[in-house]
Amino acid sequence: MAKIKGTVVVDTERCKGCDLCVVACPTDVLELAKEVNSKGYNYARMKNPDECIGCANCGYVCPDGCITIYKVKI
Amino acid sequence: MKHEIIIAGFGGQGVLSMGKILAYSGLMEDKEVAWFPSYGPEQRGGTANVTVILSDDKISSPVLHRFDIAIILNQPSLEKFESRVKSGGILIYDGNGITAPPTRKDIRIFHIDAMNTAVNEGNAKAFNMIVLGGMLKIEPMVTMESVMKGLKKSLPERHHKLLPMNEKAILRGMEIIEEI
Amino acid sequence: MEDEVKLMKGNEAIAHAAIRYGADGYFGYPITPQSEIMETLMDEKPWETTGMVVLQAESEVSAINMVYGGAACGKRVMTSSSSPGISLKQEGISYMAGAELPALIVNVMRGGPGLGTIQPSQADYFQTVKGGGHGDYRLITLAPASVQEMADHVALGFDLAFKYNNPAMILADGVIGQMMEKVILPEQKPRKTEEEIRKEQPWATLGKTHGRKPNIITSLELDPAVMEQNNIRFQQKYNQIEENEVIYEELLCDDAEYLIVAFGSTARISQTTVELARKEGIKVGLFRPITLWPFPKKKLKAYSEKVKGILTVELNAGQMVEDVKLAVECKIPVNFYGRLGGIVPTPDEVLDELKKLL
Amino acid sequence: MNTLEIIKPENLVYGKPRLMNDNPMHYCPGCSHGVIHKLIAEVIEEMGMEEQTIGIAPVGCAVFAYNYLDIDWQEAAHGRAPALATAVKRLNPDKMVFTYQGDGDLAAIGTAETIHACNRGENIVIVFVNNAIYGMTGGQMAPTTLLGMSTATCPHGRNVELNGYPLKISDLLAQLDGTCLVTRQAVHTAAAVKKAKKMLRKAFENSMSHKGTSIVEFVSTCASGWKMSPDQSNKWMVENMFPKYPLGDLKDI
Repeated sequence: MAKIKGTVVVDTERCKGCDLCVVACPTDVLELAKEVNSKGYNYARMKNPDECIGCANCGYVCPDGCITIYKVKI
Repeated sequence: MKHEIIIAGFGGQGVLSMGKILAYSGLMEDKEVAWFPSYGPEQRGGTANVTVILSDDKISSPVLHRFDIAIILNQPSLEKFESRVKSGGILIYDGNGITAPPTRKDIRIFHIDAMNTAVNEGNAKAFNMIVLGGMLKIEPMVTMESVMKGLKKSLPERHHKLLPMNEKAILRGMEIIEEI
Repeated sequence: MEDEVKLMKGNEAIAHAAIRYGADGYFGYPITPQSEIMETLMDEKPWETTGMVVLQAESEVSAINMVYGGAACGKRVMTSSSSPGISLKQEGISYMAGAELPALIVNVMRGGPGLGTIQPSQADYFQTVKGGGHGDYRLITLAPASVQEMADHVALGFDLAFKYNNPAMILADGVIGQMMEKVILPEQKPRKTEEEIRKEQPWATLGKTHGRKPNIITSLELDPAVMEQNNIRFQQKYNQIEENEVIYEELLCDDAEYLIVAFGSTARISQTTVELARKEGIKVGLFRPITLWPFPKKKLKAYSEKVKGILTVELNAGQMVEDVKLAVECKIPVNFYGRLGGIVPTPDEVLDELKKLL
Repeated sequence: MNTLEIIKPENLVYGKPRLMNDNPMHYCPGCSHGVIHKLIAEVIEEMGMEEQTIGIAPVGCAVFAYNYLDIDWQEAAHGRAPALATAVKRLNPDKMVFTYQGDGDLAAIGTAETIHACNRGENIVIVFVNNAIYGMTGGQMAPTTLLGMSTATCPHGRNVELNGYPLKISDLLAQLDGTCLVTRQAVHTAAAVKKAKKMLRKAFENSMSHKGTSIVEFVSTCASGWKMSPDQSNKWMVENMFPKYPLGDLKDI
């Protein structure tokens, strides 16, 4: 059975750490980093990359357009 | 040659359009012309007046204090303008609505029974053309041909059928004007 | 016949001249004594001939902002109003000055302040040449004194506005707007095509074509350092206009011992005053600024060496007289005569005032 | 298969629209404006209209919208965007013209311009961002502020006697014969975003087929003004804003 695997790339400098992507993710892939970017925001990053299904919900709700989503069928 | 004229009466009497036709007539003879109306919120009733200047030379001020000819169509206008006719000038008035006729001795005064004539002849709307005709009789500053051309210019196309009636009224005015 | 002599009101001349200039749009709101401008345009239906848009807006505020929108597209757009309506338009005029947009605004002045009267006045002189809206800006100001000039100043105003990317105003009054005189209208010019506008006004917002940066029309700049530079650039532009675009008319000034300085309708009235005075042997000339901003201050300064005194005649409580005094640097007496609230003086009245000065 | 192997152009699902440039947006974290900007960029891109589109920016938080989308823009005086758009569209009927306005710009100072542009049926799109507060000036009361909601100028909560009622201006605009589409959307979930985009596209298409004025209201959040986290703001919006401003099409003809 084909499995869908996705991944996200966060433009961490553009990210303002609003957390909306974290909330929107159905598979709990994302979190806000402890570290901050040059503007002082805790940017979003993947904590469970293996769980990503490439649904792009995070991207849709991201106000700053800093998330790019890819997916493949394996 | 220059004619500085004031036409004054109630709004709705055709004061402004009489002035307009006179101005257009001057235009037909390649004269310099100016037409400067009093303007206000009232379209009917109230007082209205218009200054018309016909001249062979360029016209300076359109705003004047003294006039060669005053055409007076109501009492308030008579009170306002009688004193502003140049000495030796002309005052023409329609007695209808005039309670205290003009008294100056140093000007020529004419009476024209235009309103009664217009009403009696079933043509109240041509009242102002009767008055215009009267003035042209006394002071033929433009030819009848120019007046008819001017009338045609100033009337919208849809009213051109009224031209003969207007011509008749002008000629009638020439008949009935009388010096006092 | 294109050069046919016509008889019309100043307001009507503005409308016809706008169509013939190839104006793209007129946006207005009725107010006495200038409503004939939009009435004439609506009657002429230029959208069926030249394609000119004519729209009655819901307010003067909206109308001037429609002008802003059209001007930002590089289009030849205009509005007209009278004093109270012009006050409402000051917001948009300031924004256009700030965004460096060309447009033509017509003010057929009436007496104020407030709702005032509908009779003629020149009391918006200060408002027009000293500011009006907020910020350091200048409005190119033309003062027509005849129906012919009402027509001619449409082209002049648009041309200057587009030469300097700055709004221009025709500052007339109820006399010039309402009177009828002979006028020869200019020949019909075609409206600019989009290609021409893109070439001549490369800043126009007509859609970002491939390869160029987005065009952004704005007067906003939060960085004070940049905003100061913008202002300096504006001032340089204004200096250029003052250097190059002054227009005035002189009547019998050559041998004059006295000058009457007047604009618009009062210049016409004063012209007769000069004629009457000359008959009495008084050597007086008429100096008529046609551009009120830029003001012909150099020329007037030159006259301060030649004449004994100046009488400024205005339909206000003394506004242009201040600029005349500044121009002559108080070297000669500058007197003022004006009527207020919609009263228009007669030539005789001005003559009496002139005689007091002698 | 590791992450790096997936990141290839052919596997792209979603990313920042091309028309949205790299300028960092000045909006606060979690602000709805960003998502709405993206949607506009996507729709213009998908319609292939980027060279034909003129946007009119408001006064308010979105005053700098022109810095973020690579199209031609005009910056309007406060509330006057529909007047500008009227002229732009009438002078250029083949262009796509939209205004982007907040609740103060559209429903307070610009009410006359809004209503009359809609009533004339100008063939423009009005994007209306309603977050019930003035963000730019620091959280003052908007015409759409809910009763009881506190802001800097109604610190004790909006009170009818003092401030009148929240203005449901989209309902009013739907009554006008000039409007062809009046819809109320939100962007708090991925599903809502997709639905909103569909209606936005319809609005832009209406403007090009000269059907009349289309208004897309976005019931939105203002995390800073509301003094909540972005996520809390979304929840508060669902609980408090949606009952007063229910999502859905008010008019679609």
